[in-house]
This record gives sequence, C-alpha cells and structure tokens, in this order.
Amino acid sequence: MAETTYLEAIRQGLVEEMTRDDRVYAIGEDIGAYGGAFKVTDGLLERFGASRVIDTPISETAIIGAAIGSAYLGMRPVAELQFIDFVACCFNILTNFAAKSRYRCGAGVPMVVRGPCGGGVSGGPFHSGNPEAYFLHTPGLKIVEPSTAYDAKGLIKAAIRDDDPVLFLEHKYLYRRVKDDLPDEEYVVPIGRAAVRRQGDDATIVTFGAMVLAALDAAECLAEEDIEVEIIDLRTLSPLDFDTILESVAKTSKVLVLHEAQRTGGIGAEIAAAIAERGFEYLDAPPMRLASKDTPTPYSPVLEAAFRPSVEQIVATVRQLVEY
Amino acid sequence: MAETTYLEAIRQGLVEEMTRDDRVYAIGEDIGAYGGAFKVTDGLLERFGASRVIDTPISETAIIGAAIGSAYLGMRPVAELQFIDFVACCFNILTNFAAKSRYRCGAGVPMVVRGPCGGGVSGGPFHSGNPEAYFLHTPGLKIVEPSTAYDAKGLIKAAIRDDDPVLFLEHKYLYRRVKDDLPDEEYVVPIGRAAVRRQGDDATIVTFGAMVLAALDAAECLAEEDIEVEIIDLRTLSPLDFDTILESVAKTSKVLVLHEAQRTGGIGAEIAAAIAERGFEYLDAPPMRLASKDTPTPYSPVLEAAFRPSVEQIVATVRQLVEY
Amino acid sequence: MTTARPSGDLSRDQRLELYYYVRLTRDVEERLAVLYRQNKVVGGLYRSLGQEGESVASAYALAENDAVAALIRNLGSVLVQGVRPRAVFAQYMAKGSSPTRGRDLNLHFSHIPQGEGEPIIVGPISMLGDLIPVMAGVGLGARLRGRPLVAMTYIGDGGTSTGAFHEGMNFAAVQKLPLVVIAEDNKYAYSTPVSQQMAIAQIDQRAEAYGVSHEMVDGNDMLAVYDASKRAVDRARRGEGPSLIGVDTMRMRGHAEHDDMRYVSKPLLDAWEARDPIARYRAQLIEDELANETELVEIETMSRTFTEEEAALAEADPPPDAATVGDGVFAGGNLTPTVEIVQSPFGVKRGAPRHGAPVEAQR
Amino acid sequence: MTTARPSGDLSRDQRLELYYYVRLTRDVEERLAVLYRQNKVVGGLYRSLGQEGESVASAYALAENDAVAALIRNLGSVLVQGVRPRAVFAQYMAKGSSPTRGRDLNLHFSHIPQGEGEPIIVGPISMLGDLIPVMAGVGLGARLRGRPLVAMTYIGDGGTSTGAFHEGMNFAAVQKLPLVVIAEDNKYAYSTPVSQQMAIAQIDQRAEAYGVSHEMVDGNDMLAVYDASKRAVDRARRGEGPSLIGVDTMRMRGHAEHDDMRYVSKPLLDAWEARDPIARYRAQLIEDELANETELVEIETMSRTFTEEEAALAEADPPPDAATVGDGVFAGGNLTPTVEIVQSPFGVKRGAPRHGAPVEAQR
Ligand SMILES: Cc1ncc(C[n+]2csc(CCOP(=O)(O)OP(=O)(O)O)c2C)c(N)n1
Ligand SMILES: Cc1ncc(C[n+]2csc(CCOP(=O)(O)OP(=O)(O)O)c2C)c(N)n1
Ligand SMILES: [Mg+2]
Ligand SMILES: [Mg+2]
Repeated sequence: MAETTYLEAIRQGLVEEMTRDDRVYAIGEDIGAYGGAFKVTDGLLERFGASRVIDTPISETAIIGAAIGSAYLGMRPVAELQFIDFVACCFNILTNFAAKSRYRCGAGVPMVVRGPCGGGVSGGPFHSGNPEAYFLHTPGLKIVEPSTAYDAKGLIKAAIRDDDPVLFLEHKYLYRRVKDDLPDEEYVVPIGRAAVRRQGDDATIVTFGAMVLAALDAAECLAEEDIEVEIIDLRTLSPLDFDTILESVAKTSKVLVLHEAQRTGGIGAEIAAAIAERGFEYLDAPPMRLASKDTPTPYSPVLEAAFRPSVEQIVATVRQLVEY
Repeated sequence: MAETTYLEAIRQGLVEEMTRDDRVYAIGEDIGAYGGAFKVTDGLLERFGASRVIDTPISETAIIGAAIGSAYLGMRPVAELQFIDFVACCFNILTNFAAKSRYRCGAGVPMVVRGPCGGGVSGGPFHSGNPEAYFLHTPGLKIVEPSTAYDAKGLIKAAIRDDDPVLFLEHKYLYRRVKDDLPDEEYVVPIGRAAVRRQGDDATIVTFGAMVLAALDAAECLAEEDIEVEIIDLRTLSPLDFDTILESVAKTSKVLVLHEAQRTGGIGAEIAAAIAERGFEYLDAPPMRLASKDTPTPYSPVLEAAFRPSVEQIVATVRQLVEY
Repeated sequence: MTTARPSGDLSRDQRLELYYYVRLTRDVEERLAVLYRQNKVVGGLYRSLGQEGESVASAYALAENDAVAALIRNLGSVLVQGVRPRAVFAQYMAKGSSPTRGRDLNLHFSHIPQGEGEPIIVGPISMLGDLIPVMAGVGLGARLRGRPLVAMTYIGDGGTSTGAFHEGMNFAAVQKLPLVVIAEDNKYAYSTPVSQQMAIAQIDQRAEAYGVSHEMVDGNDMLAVYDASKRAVDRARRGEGPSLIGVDTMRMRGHAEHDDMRYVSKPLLDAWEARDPIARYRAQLIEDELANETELVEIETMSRTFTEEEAALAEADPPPDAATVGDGVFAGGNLTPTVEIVQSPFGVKRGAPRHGAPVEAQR
Repeated sequence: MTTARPSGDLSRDQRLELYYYVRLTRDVEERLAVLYRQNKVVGGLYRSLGQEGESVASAYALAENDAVAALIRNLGSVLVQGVRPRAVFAQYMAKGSSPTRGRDLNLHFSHIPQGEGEPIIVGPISMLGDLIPVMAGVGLGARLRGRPLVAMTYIGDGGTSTGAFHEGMNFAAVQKLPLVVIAEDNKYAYSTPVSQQMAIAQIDQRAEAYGVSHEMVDGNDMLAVYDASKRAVDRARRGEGPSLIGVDTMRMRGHAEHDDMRYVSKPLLDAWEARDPIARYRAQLIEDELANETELVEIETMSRTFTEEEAALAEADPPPDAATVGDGVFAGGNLTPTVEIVQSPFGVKRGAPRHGAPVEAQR
C-alpha cells in the first residue's frame, strides 16, 4: 500500500469522520474552492458540498463563534485557522467562551480548531508560531500535536469524536516530509497518551511535533558514543501523560525537555516542574530544557537556525546530563 | 503623614508622571468622566483635560492600537483595561504588534497596559483573571505586579518610564486593603527586582500579588512551630529576578512557588523549572507549587475559596517541605 | 422594510401575557434590589429599569423553541422564554440550585435542551460582542440540522464597538443566517455616552456595513418593538437572512446598583421617566379596552406573588458544595447544570392553561 | 463629498513623477519575480500586478513627512514615500542589510524617524486589520504632539472583515482622527471572492457604520485615485476626520506566486487586462501632451536601470549575522534597523534636482 503523508493522513481522517457522521463539518478561510492554504481540505468541497465545507470571511472570531453556536445545536465543527498564529485573533472567544462553557453552564462544545504551526520553513514572526503553552494554561481545552502520519490520522479522528474543544496543531514542517504506511482498517489514536519512540536507559528526551525528528537524529549520534536515549513523543499536550513521562525518568534518572516554542513560560516549564515535583527522587541530574530563544521567530534562515534548538545542541545537552 | 492605599498610590504615580512628562497620557474605557471602574483615574480628567485622559468606545484592540501608534509618535500611553481579563480581546495586537515591534523593525513601543487582576472578590469566571503566564511566554513584554502601596507607586512610575511595553497588573483585592506611609520625596521602584518580605532559613516561598498576604499569614502560623519561612515578593514577573530567588533557595534548600492563577502552565511552572535546573544542588526537597485549581474561576464564595490556595494549604505544604 | 403590524394579530390573552411578563421582569428586579440591599446578592446587580419593555416584546416574537441569548439587562427575554424567576434569584445569590450551580453570575446561564421542543438559551460571557458570532453559529447549526429555528440576541450601544460584533454580523450577512439582533441604544455604556461610542446618528446604521436589513424603533413602545421583532423573526425564518433592530431606550439606573450615575443629567432622566414602557403599555391596554383596572391589578398581584414565592424558594436554597469545585471542566464530570422551563399563567405562548399560578409554582 | 479635482493642479513634473513611480513599482516586482524563480527570494512573493496605480496615486497625495502604512501589495506607496528598492530587495532576500536585518519579510518594515522631516512608515504585521487602529493611533499621537500629520493606510476587501478594522475605524471616527484608509476591492481575498466576504454592493459602504466619509473610485485610474486621496488627505489635515476610499481594482496574479489562481475566470482577467492602470496612465500622458514617446521611454529606462542597480546592490549583500539573533528584544540592544530614504529623480515630491539618477544611487 502506498505511503501516506502527514498532510494526506489528516485529510483522510477528516473525510472518514465527515462520511461517518453528518454532524461533522469544516469551516475556515479558503478551505473550500482552494482546498486550504496547505491543501489539507482539498477535495472536501466537491465531496461534501458547500453546506459542510464553509469558506468564511477573514474573521477568526466569527469562525470560532460559528463553531461554538453550531456545536450547541449538535454539530461537530472542525474549524481551520489558516496559520495557527491567527489563533491570537480569536483568543478571547476560544479561551473565554468555548473553553469555559461546559464548566460554567454545562453546555459542552465539541469542536476541533486545527491549523499549521511551527517553524523551520522561514515563515517569519507571524507564520511560525507554537502557541501550545497559552492553551495548556486554559482549563477546558485539550491540545494535540502529532509527529507521524499514523498519529495525525488517528488523532484528528479522536479529536473530532471528543466532546470537548480540541486544539489540533499540525506541524507544517511535517506536512509533506513524514509518511507512514497506514492500515486499511479504521483506527483512532486516543487523546492523552504519549508514545515512546525510542528505548534507552541513559537519558529521556520528552518532546513532540517536529522536534521528535531532531531528537531521533540526536539519539543516533549519541548512540555512537554509547549513550542510549529514550524518546517520548507526547502527542497530546493537554492533558499531559505524566505516567509515561515519569516511568521513563524513573528508568533513566536524566531528562531533557525539548520543544520549539520560546523557552520562557513554554510547555517545557510545566513538564520540567512536574518532573522535579513528582519525580524528584528519580533524578540524578537537573531536569533540563532546550527550546527556542526568547525572541520573535526571525525570518532569515540563518537567524531561524540560530533561534531554534539544533541537533548539535540536543546532543551537547544530553551529554551534559549523562556526564552530570 | 497619612497612609496611602494601593489604589491611591497608583493614582499618585500616574499624576506625578503626567505632570512630569506631557508625553504621558491615559486612555481607556470610562477612565475620564467616571474616573475608572475602580476610580484609579479619578480626577485625572479635571486635572489634565480630555486630550490626555481619553475615554474610548468598548474596543480593546483600538485602545492598544491607539497606544502603539501614538507611542511611535513619541507619546507615552498608559492604557487601562477595565478588568485585565479583557486583555484577551486585544491579545493579538498586544502580543503580535506591540511585543514584536522593536525586535522586528527597531520600532520601540513605550506603553503601559494596566488593569485590575485577581480574585477573592467573587468576580466570577471573567473578572478574576491572572493572565501573567500568557505574557511571560511573549518575548518583548515586561510584566509587573505590586503587592504593596509603596511598590504600586514606584513601579507604575518605572513602567511609564520604561522604553518597552509593560503589562501592569493591579490586584483588585489589594486596591483598598493595603496601605503604606509613602515618602514625600519622589521615588521609583526598578523593574526586574524582587523583594524579600520576610527572612527565614527553613523554606522559601516565592510569590507575588495578593498571595504575599496569604504567605505572610502562613509564615506567622509556621513560626509558632519554629518554622522560619523566607518570603520573596517577585514584584516583576517578567523578566524574573532569579538571582534573588536562587540566593534564597541556596540558603533554605526548600522552596514553594505560590500563585493565584491556575496551576497548569502557570508562571509557577517556569519558576519551579528554573529552580530545578539552576538550583538543583541546593534542593533538599522537590520544588513544590501551590496555585488555584485547573478550572475557570467560580463565582460562589464557597467555590472560589475551594478554588484558590488557602493559608491552611500553604502551611501544610511548607510543613511537608520542611519534613521532607 | 415592510411596515406590517403583526401586533394587530395578538389575542387579548397574548396582550395581557405581555403585560404579565413585563411586570414580572420589573418585580423580579425590584425584589433583587431588596436582596442586594440586604447583602444577599453576591457581587453586582444590573438593572434593566426603564428598558424592560424591549426585552419582553422582542423575545415575545420568538417561537417557544427558538434560541435566545440575553445580556445581563435582558431578564425579560429569558422570562418570556420560560426561565423561572427562582433560577435568576438563585444565580444572583450564588446558590447551589442555580442553573450554573453557583459557578457564574446573574443571567450567565445556558439551557441547551436535547429535544427540539424546549427553548434554547445561550448564556453570555462578560466579554461583549461574542454573542453575535455565537448566535450566528446557532443559526448556522439550525440550518445544518434542518431546523427552522431563529436565533435572537442583544447588543448594547457600547457592545457594537467590539470587533466580535463586526465579525459576527458580517458572517451572518454573508451566510444569510436566521439571526435577529436587538441593538439597544440606552444612551450609555457604563458612563460613556453614545456620542463617544459612535459617530452615527442612529445605532441601526451599524447594519449598513453588512447589508443587513435594519430599522429603528421606540424601545419603550412594546408593540412597536414586537412588530419590528416579529417582522425580523419571520424574515429570518423564511430564510431571508439577519436583521438588526435598533431600540431607542434609556437605562434608568446606574450601570450597576453601586453606580450613582452622576454623569447623567436630571432632565434626561425626567424626560425618560415620562416614557416608562410599563406605564405606557398599561395605559394602552385600558385604552384598547383589553382589560379594566381590576383585571390589571389581578395580573400585577399574580406577578408580585409569584415573584415572592420564587425569591423565597431561592433564598432557602443552600450554597453549592465546595467539593464540586473541580467537577465538569470536561465531559464525563457528573455535573450538568440545566434550567427549569416553566409555563406562563396565561400559557398562550407556552400553551398552558390560562390563569392559575405557573405550573411549576403549583407543585 | 466635494468633487474637486486636485490632479488638475499637478505640474508636468509631478505627472511624470507619478508615471516614474508606477513604472518603478512594476519593474521592482518583475525583478523580484525573476529573483523568486531563481530561488533567491526567501519565502513567498506577493505581487500588486494590476493594482500598482492605486498604491502610487494614493500615497502621492501625502506630504513627504506624513505617515503611511503599506500592506504587502502596496510597494508603490512606500516607493513614493522614499523607500529605496534596495531595501525591498534586501527584505525579500532576507539580507542582513534589510530594514529589519533579515528578521521580517517583504514590506514588513518600519521607519520611525526622530525628526519631523522624514516620512513615517509603519510596517504591517501579518494579522490583517491591526494597521487601522495602529494608524488611528499615529493620527492621535500626531494630534497630541501638535503635528499636522496625516496617516494613510490600506485594507483589502478581506481585511475589512476583521474585528480590528471595525474597532479602528470606529475609534478614528469618534475621535475625528486624521486617518485616510484606502480599501482595496481587488475581487479576491486569497481565493475568496468579495461576494463571500461581504454582502454589500460596494466596499466603501463599510464606512457607513462609522459615520466616516467615503467614496468609491476606479482604482486603475491613477488620477481619480489621486483626486479622492488628496481630498481625503486635505480633509484630514483640516481636522475634519477620517475618510475611507474604496478602490475598484483587480489582483492580476495569484495571492502569492505559488497560487495558480484556478479559481479566477479567464474572461474576468481579460477584462481587467484591458484596464491596466499603467498603460492607461501612459496613454493619458500622451493624450494630455505632457510627454512624447521618447520622453516616456527615457523614464522607463531610468526606472529599469535604477531597479537593476538596486537589485544588484541587494543581491551582493550578505545574510545577517547569526550572532545577532537574540539582540534587540528590549531597548538597549545595539540593533536599531532603519530605512534609507531616497529622493526621486524628478524630486518634485522630495525636492531633489530634476532628472539624473536618484540621489542615493549617485553616491
Ligand atoms: C469586551 C469588553 N470590554 C469591556 C467590558 C466592561 N463592561 C461591562 S458592561 C460595559 C458597558 C456596556 O455598555 P452597553 O454595551 O451599552 O450595554 P448596557 O450596559 O448599556 O446595557 C463595559 C464597558 C466588557 N464587558 N467587555
Ligand atoms: C487575521 C488574519 N487572518 C488570516 C490571514 C491569512 N491571509 C493572509 S492574506 C489573506 C487574504 C487577504 O485578502 P485581502 O484582505 O482582500 O487583501 P489582498 O490579498 O486581496 O490584497 C489571508 C486570508 C491573515 N493574514 N490575517
Ligand atoms: Mg448602553
Ligand atoms: Mg483582496
């Protein structure tokens, strides 16, 4: 069977869910006739018609509002943000209306907000964002970010079936770069469970998204030095799967939390703090964090390379940990 | 000399800076004729006139946009958000336009965005927010939150004189509850420096805002058990003063990070993670965090009390730390 | 826009029912004011004194299973759609029996029924403007589910300045959604006069930017408001898209009870005092010979009695259980607040027997 | 609105200078297209092909020290205000010499001079709409500083659907700020046709919600755009408040170079091809006997030569130094990018000697 890209896997998941359940519909900017800025929704309009594949004006707050209201009526909206950075334009209605609705009034809002995140493609300060930390701190939202095509399909299906709002982060660097041989039978990847991508006894790297690839590369280099790294791919960023994380740290006693968003106040802070709090006795070295610099994402490839964590930095940091 | 409340101290700071520098002006909703929802800007309209005390429509994005544009022209805007929760309505223009302007284009944006934050007054899900963690993760913004009247005045003056955007969080619970005997001579409290509110050798509590009062109360109880707590009042939340924090932890080897915002992904995560990373060798116990529950802020006093960290919980947690 | 006067088709019972609801609205708020002075209200009290008529008359144009989203000054709208006063009293007193189990304030509650028979009530959040896109979404959802439902919501003069209002109106217009927006020009947004809120002569002119049909009515003339609302609701149900109705009214109290309104001139208040919507409607009923003094007093007594009963019930309710605080952030929690929907003593709108105490209250 | 035709007062040199700038705009973009095909452009290339006229003609109505904020398709506006092509080439190629030192893309750069003699240029952020409130703020700041400055900015048909547009326009109207907004109906927002963006007949109708004076002009008629812009700029400078000018034009390329525009019909493109603003203006110059073929060719050569020189200079520039990545998040960093302002060869607007290569290029 042909290999399926991360991007096609998301599309397959959307098509399967829209076919399975006619309450599922897609809404966003340029998702219909154009098929989406990255073509994730290509073909959906032809297949499901304009009533279920809705092109909107440039109004992120209206998109989320429409999703919330229709969810109250029993629909299962999948809202696309052309770039996840534009979530800043609907920050209020997403965090105050959608996220708090169930707790306040028992009015659940089953909806998915999906969009391309991440850098490494010279997107500049407004098209490279990794906003997970903002929403990790927002009770009522779940956050998912796959790193493989298999998970991309399984998680978008799980997100659509979830009864609460799910922020589905698609790393644009992975869209066409990673592929999997997907099973023919239907499957779902449950929200809330991390995956161990590589076994190792010497140190644990907790990461997700495109950084999983960097971590795997670093692990290869380190293996040549007989340093065996265990790599945890979080997959779900909220709620975090601390059982899997702590189990690994209990084994390795050394941990590096790696992510692409800026370091200060990033999701790595929560993970490292929780490990220090709950896994203090396991640790033989400080829980370390490696992330992007505390600046906006620069546009120039030269600058962006210096901004993001590199394989070399990962290798060096793990070495430090092991030698600690 | 008469005691001055936290609220009056902020007003004094505003008046002094507007008198000192005619580039400083105030803008916001109901700040003129009404003097602000909490009366912080009471009397400013009469004193400085409608051109420097501008009442706006209900348009937070326009308020911040106006502040940014006028700052480019050399003005020093002080924008009020009626409740800091409404910062969600200008999240995009604040984090993407104001915060990134200097780094991207060298166009600095000296402006202050101030507003009442915090709970304990039955404000409910939309009038009790502590949004510092969102902005800690936003390079280009500074964040300040005083806990005393003295600092409130000194820090608002420093914020206005700062050449970069400063988010000035005023804890509404403190507005009329805390007072200081303010010096007659002018003073400024520098941004970036924490204050040690209480000396102690047994454990460190790192906190800020209204939680400083709770920490002091807890310290009193603990003192009766001969547990001497050192209390650090951060005052500036971004950039964080890790020198002061680590110095204390080096002495006590036990630390509790205490804040009012929800726990997960809160500012406490960054502080605890950094302590674990940079102060690992100092620690004789896990760096602990105590914060509000991961739910929206409930309205009922009964529920809100269960939601927020209590003095009893602080005492119990410090005991755990000390006994560890 | 057509100038049909659907109020002409209202039966005597319906005309009296309208009076009952507008009285009930004022009675409930005055009872709340008493509770507020007794410090039994947690937080602030937001009155609709002087504007009760537009809330009641506009919502009265809805079918009983239509969707309405009230702002904090639209108590009348939710009462008309069947919310019992007890729920509102309980909300204001943060009782465990309140529709939000004490989690949110005043009219911040929702009722999202499973079936299609009951009214849909979407609670506001404090951030003004968001209800416009959300109710546009309710209209969109109704269309997608094949339900001939109309969504009605409200926005203040101040609220029309928010970006959310703009995005929601424009989206509803482009999608031709069944949305009716009542834009309330009550002269102030907190302390800010309309002249500092917008540079247009009439609030309904906001709709021009969207190609949304609009009109301006005397908000204190209940039948005029009903007429405009009914026309808009019918248009929406026919699939002709959204409407915006500007209502000219006046907020006769401060923004909240703590606000002394020193920024409002006495003459302005006096002028509007003379235009009180309830007094006007009452006089109209007599003039139209639909009721005599005795009958109206009977209705007023019914309203006051019901209000007292409901307030008493709510007062007796206990606060929420602190142990529930962490519950229900996500699905699966065992807490799903709902609102009890009651029938009117006239039952014309909700089809209950005429007269007699409200169905719920009889229990 | 007055129908004065200020373009009648333009001197021959100014009319020729307008032609020079619109040619320069197209030449620079075509040079960029070549660089793009050579993979020397980092990221996407956004063309204003077919709309160069409105950018150039509107900005030409500004004084040289007024403020302008261009969107990514308003290259002509910043060239008119004195930005040299080299800066733009350097931006697109992410060179260390670019106005943002390689930190941001295309026209995302600012020029905030200390003195009052130079033009103020405010760079956009990607999030559409924000420039409206920000430029309203520039107007507010100018008023507070006592400067008789006018702020001009642009918004696309799509951008008018954002909440930020609404809040900024309304605020500018209430405050009567010196703001001129050019609303570009270029038929599409990425792939979304105007009909799915708004339910109004003309884009300038958006201004009705704010009480902002507005008019619609043929965006491919440079003199018509100049006339409307000049009237609006004069109104603003007289303190009569903001204006919105709708320009009817067409985006003749895809949203960016990668976009094949299959969603645009051939007939539509052909119809607009025939209305090319440059060809029209060129013909007008000859018809008005302001220049003969030889003189126009001379200007075209000047523009092409300058474009080539500037592209060559930028191409030779090195990328930024990786070590600077952490610099300048806060004040005190030693990095303060600025833009070099150059004079036009005609110098009518910037007062440089007529003809001859641009002052900067001579160095
Ligand atoms: C986005 C937003 N900004 C500010 C506020 C604070 N606030 C609450 S009510 C109010 C005034 C509302 O005025 P209006 O919309 O005219 O409604 P009215 O109170 O007159 O019924 C303000 C400013 C808010 N709730 N939401
Ligand atoms: C708030 C926001 N949402 C989405 C986008 C993504 N986006 C970039 S350009 C564009 C289309 C803009 O269309 P229009 O405003 O008409 O300008 P034009 O490209 O036609 O000049 C979109 C949707 C954005 N930049 N900002
Ligand atoms: Mg009002
Ligand atoms: Mg367009």
